[in-house]
Amino acid sequence: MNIVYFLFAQTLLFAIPLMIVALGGMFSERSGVVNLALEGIMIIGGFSGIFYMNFMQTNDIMHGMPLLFTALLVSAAVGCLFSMLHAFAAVNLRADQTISGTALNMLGPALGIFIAKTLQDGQQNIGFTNEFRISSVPVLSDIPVLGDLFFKNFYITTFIAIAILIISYFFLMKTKTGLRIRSCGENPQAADAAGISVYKIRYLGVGLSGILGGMGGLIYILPISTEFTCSVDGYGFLALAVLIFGNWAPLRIAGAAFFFGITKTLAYAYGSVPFLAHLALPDTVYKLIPYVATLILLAFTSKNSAAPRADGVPYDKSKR
Amino acid sequence: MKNKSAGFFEKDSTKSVISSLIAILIGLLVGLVIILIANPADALEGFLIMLTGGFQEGMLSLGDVLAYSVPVMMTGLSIAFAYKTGEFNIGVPGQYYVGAFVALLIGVKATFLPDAIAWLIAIICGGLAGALWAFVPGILKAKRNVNVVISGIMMNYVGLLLVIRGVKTFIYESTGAQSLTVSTERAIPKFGLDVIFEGSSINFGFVIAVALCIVAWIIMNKTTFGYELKATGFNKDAAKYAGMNETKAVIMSLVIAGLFAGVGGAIAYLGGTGKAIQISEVLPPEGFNGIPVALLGFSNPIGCIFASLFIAYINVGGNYMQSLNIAIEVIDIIVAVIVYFASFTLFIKLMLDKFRNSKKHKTLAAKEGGNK
Amino acid sequence: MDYAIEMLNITKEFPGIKANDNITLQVKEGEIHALLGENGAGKSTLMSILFGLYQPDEGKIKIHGKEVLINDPNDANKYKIGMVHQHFKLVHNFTVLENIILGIEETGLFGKLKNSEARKKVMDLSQRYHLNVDPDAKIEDITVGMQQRVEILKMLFRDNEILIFDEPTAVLTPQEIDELMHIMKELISEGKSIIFITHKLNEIKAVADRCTIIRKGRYVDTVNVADVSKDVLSEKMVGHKVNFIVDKDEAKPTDTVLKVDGLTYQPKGANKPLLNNVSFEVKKGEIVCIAGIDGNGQSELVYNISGIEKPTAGHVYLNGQDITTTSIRERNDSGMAVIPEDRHKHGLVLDYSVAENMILKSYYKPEFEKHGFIDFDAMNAYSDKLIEQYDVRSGEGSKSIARGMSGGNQQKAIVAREIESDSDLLIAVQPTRGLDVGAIEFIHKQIVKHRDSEHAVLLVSLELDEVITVSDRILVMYEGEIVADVNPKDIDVKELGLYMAGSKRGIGYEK
Amino acid sequence: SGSNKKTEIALITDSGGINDKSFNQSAWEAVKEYGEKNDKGYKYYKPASFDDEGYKKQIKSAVKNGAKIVVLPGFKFANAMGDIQEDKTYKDVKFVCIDFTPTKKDAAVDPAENVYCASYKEQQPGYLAGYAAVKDGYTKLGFMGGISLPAVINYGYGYLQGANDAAKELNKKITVNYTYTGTFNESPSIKTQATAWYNGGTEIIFSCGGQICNSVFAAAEDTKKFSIGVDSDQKDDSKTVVTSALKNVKQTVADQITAVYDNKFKGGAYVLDASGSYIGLSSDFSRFKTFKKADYEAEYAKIKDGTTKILTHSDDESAKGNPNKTVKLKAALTNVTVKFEG
Ligand SMILES: Nc1ncnc2c1ncn2[C@@H]1O[C@H](COP(=O)(O)OP(=O)(O)OP(=O)(O)O)[C@@H](O)[C@H]1O
Ligand SMILES: Nc1ncnc2c1ncn2[C@@H]1O[C@H](COP(=O)(O)OP(=O)(O)OP(=O)(O)O)[C@@H](O)[C@H]1O
Ligand SMILES: [Mg+2]
Ligand SMILES: [Mg+2]
Repeated sequence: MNIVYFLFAQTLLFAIPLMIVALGGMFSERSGVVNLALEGIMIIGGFSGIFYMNFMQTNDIMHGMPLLFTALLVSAAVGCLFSMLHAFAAVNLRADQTISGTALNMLGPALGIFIAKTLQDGQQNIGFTNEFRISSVPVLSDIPVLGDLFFKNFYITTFIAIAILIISYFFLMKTKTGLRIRSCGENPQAADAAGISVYKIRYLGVGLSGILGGMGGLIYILPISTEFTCSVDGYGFLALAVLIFGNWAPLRIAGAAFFFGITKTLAYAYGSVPFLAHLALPDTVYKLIPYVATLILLAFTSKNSAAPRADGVPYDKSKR
Repeated sequence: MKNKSAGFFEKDSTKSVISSLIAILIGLLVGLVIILIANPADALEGFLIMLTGGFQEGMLSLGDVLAYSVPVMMTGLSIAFAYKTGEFNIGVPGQYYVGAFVALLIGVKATFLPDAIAWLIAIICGGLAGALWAFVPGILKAKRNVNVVISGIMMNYVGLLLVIRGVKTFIYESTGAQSLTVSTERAIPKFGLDVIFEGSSINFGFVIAVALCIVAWIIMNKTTFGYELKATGFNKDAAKYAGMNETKAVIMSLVIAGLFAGVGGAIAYLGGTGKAIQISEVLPPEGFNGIPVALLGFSNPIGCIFASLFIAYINVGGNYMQSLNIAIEVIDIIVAVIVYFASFTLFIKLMLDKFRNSKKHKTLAAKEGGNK
Repeated sequence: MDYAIEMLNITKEFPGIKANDNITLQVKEGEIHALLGENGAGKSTLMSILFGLYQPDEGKIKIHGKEVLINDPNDANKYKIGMVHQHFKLVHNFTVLENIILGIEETGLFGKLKNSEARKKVMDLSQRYHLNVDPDAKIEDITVGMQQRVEILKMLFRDNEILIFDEPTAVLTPQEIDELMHIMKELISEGKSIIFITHKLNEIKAVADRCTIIRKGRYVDTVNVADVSKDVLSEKMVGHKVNFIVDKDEAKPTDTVLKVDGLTYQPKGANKPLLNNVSFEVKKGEIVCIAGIDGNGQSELVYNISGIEKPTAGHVYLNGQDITTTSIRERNDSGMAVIPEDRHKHGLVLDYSVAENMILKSYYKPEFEKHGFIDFDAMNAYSDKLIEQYDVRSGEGSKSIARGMSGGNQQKAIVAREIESDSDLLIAVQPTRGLDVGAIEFIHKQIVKHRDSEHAVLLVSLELDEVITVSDRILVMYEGEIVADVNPKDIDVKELGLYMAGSKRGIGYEK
Repeated sequence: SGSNKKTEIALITDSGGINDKSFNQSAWEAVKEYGEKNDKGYKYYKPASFDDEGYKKQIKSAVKNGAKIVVLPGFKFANAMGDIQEDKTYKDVKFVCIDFTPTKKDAAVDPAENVYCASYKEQQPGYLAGYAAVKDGYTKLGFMGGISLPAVINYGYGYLQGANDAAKELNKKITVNYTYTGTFNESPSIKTQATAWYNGGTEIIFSCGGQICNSVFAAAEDTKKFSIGVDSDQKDDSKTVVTSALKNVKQTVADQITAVYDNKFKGGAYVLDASGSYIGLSSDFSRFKTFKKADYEAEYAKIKDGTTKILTHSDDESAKGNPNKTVKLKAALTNVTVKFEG
């Protein structure tokens, strides 16, 4: 049983940031703006959150949960601000969204490293102390099975992410604003004729991707390191893949993120799964599993992909 | 009203170039402002070094600019080529890397090949390896409708892991945990370029890269094959309806794009500069750096030549800027800003039109006023 | 006089064109006011201004005598103006109900949609006007006629008093048109006012009280419909007399060119065949028309003949050769030309120039290809010739990008390309859809000319007038089957409608 | 970065950068400390391309900018140094090479007199770490190397032999999980692998590869297990760090810079080991349960006088770092079972 808990916890490690960031991308793309910039947004979000954390910790101003929550807010705010660059280009100037997304992907790390180096005398890494892991919740952790799965040795960010998933689903599929976001991604002319401001909705969509992408950057780095090097190791692009894999729908995105998380976990923890360890294959084979499995799965599931119809198409009021 | 200069300024390509220049100008300005904020004392000197760095040491620096432009010229060309047919070839890093690996394998191990042609065969095989790598997303797209972005990302990691495995198995240099490197005898020859650009790392690969860009341009714009590819890129359904084989076009455009990326990898590692494939699980940055090149070059193969030269130029300049206290990441910021403003092309063109029209109106009004 | 709407001296300029030039439109309360004009005359533009989608450069709008500013559709809604757009404004993967409430949603806790009241209102309205819509059906699953009813419901749901119908009948069957007219009259009787745009003069005669005619963006006249004849209307519209009758001689069919034998087509996942054992022939020198209500298998029939889809059973022969499994390219090469139904999707590469589009199906032939390279001089010369011959109008001739041309001219370019390929068989699918009378006349002439020069023509059309005037033989399709083979001379529109609706089958086609 | 004075002390990084938690970082700390204390201009440079040509150009341009001392941390510079030292233009510049001696076309050559080359016997601190861990009661060990470089392999082999010798003394059987992560950067994957080990019973992991320690330490903290640091004393990076296997690059660089300014610099190839103060374990023994400083010193002495012999990478290069395929080593490990993942 222990191994199950362990694999579950590790799966979360990969799946949670991927899911949050992909959900962010979902809002942007469902509103009609392709967001290639997730990697850049994650980096700038992670950077600002860790930078803030570093400041608070080294100056002994704030610690623990309050620090974590405020840091998440900082990441979200900066991610949102950063994504506005993309929104402005994509919405107001009807720019090629691939280009402005790429620009942001370059700008994120460059800006982060530049600021870090300038302020820290050539040092680009920003350290932080991980004081956020909760080893067990009284009462709750005693619940059989669930207690071990969820309430021991976990990060509160896992629950935040699950809450975000539920809220995202509810927001996109059940609320008025969600309906409007979806209409702008499918048929902005129809939305416009219904009296909806396509521009505002798209700003909202991109802004949400900035908020979730920024938070995702921080959530990514917290459990796996003790410093931030202005890199998220391609997870922004993987999140993009998860978004496509998840067919732009919240629950399927969660499924895709978990699929990827599980295969990634098995690729690195095969040693503790007796069946896999027994195969005694070269580690490259295990490491290939997530990517090859995804490719194979995609080959069988892509026939009816549900990309939003107006995804990536600049909205021009005067175009019919 | 229709004089010659007006015609020139109305041409779409002219407007594109003007809007690119505006983007570059804005990028440089932003860069200057950032340096001024970060280090006012060194700012102007640093900025000047960056702008003139490509000539800092004369022909040597210039030769380096040309040499450094090659990998990104090829990865940029790869992205541009696929982009013209409607696909975003994000799988370039993987294609570049397998190309590099196969080329090195041949350069180092295929000793039965005479030195004089080993490099050429290695480049060709590197290109084919890249093509093979792009074939997978191509066929998955054509036959199973798999989004090229996601399959490209997956193939990048598959390529990376396999290349590392391959290096460890076949061409391992254990004291450095990297691949063996190609000896100078078997490296791409310089054919006198080292005399012109003394001391620089340039070799004949630069000529090959430029030639490939030109060939790509000709294929795109002059041949029936290019006509098919572009038609498919613009409108798959119409291409199919007109009897074109749109599946083949998608696969071919990606395969050719992969070939360019593979050749890029091959040239980069066959230069005899001691460049080796590292055993670290990080995708080669040249792959992603091709994206801005393609975008700055308007996905035009000839545009890629200039865009890659520009980026190489300010990177060389940026490297010299290290003598001052300015973090060289400012170069990346500048390039990012330029790419960002390059996305405004449409807007800048509209502005250009407006500006011209209002000038027209003004001159007209002035004339009428004069007549009264 | 009490006007519901007054649009006074409206001017609106688009880059390169004055779409509206000092147009005035006055609509009385409780009337159906027709708006007539050629393609591109500026009707849709004028209405979009009224609906708040565009802002006029000059002019003002009064509602019930009070001047108003309409900045966006929300304002229009405030003044109770509703619009059924020429190109429907529906979200394809939303339900009917979601489309109707979009923009004026009721919400409960946390912004959650509250649809129960809306659903009730929709059901009530649907019943009252006999619209028969299912609020939970997805738009992509319902017919075009049904989609239009959703658009009408959208207006009714918003309690609009001023209703704009922009070419609502272009996509409807005769029966559906009748129903629509009925609904419109009912709405008027409740005191609503309607602006009705159509190219079809008999529809105007049938329902409209008054009619405003515009031409090339300018106001021409407003008339009482009862006082003028169709001829006068059309003359005012195009500026000269129009000939509605297609001049053509008796057909003299000779050899069989196309033979369709037992064609059956059932795509994966469909629970019944979309084409069921279809057999017919088309001979040299005749125009055979496939008539039918939209969605009865006409598109699928063309896809199967032209090679886009592969049939489940049956055969297609061209000049006696079995081409059932050959590629599209081979079919073209062995003598098939197609004017596709959707000109933007299948007919043109909109980002190519006119010249490049002209060789879309022949670029690889020796005339245009030299050692793998395109002979641009030959291409341009050929294109210039066709442009001249078919009067394709565009800014820069062969060099113009197709996207920038008007629909009618895009269509002419396709017609030119396909007819000039000099293929034995020409398949023309709705070749005049949405075009004005002038353009229609021209295209019809070309098709007849093509027939007369020893070619076979298969025409697929939803327009009954076209079906009857152009064809030599009519095959009616209903639910994937041919249900009648009739001579246009022996039949009138009413009867054709019965075949099309499936309530009658022709001789030799009994069940 | 650095000061505004004329740059006399230059450091050139390889692709790792000055935050690599390894030789670049240690060397840079030495440069920086010296520069600040003695008011000398100092700076680090990042080459435009990471190949022999790129390194050479960067060395030249550093000298052009005024460098009198050039610090080159890492074996990547070997070929570049081989060419540079032949160039008489640079005969007045002093070079401090860490972890390598110059080569010409991959064949070793003697360093010139203006070139100081330090290499370390990493197997010795590795040995001490393994010995200490087992002596302290740990029976399930782990070794995570970054990339299978000779230096990393030597740490690992030493670690295994130290563990083995201690196990023999205690008459115990020990298991060691052993892998190279393939990168020097932190990542979720490494954390997962480390956590998997800890979960499978591993009690202590020797993290031997730059920034991968970020992930290994995070895993140790999560599972409340222990770790061993590398190169510099990492006890402040995580409470789980019991000790660190040291290779005092910082000290080396600092000594050589001082030597230059004191005119005592002397080129040549130097192998630094237990006989100097350049290798060992960290001086703080408080995180051990039972292992005492005295035990350590006894073991250290045995290494120093050569009683303890340690096999290294160069005893069987073809194994590419797989201890199970290294015949001699395999035979020597009587009390240790190595579970190799790779
Ligand atoms: N958004 C736009 N941008 C540029 N030109 C436009 C735009 N909308 C309409 N036009 C042009 O303005 C003119 C009037 O167009 P409009 O759609 O109002 O015509 P219409 O009378 O509705 O024609 P139809 O009968 O074909 O629907 C046409 O020439 C059209 O090409
Ligand atoms: N892709 C298409 N394929 C077939 N018919 C179309 C297509 N697009 C539009 N139409 C029909 O053509 C008619 C006019 O379309 P549109 O308003 O776009 O043309 P336009 O710009 O007014 O051109 P023109 O003035 O030459 O007719 C509409 O009634 C519509 O049903
Ligand atoms: Mg129109
Ligand atoms: Mg219209």
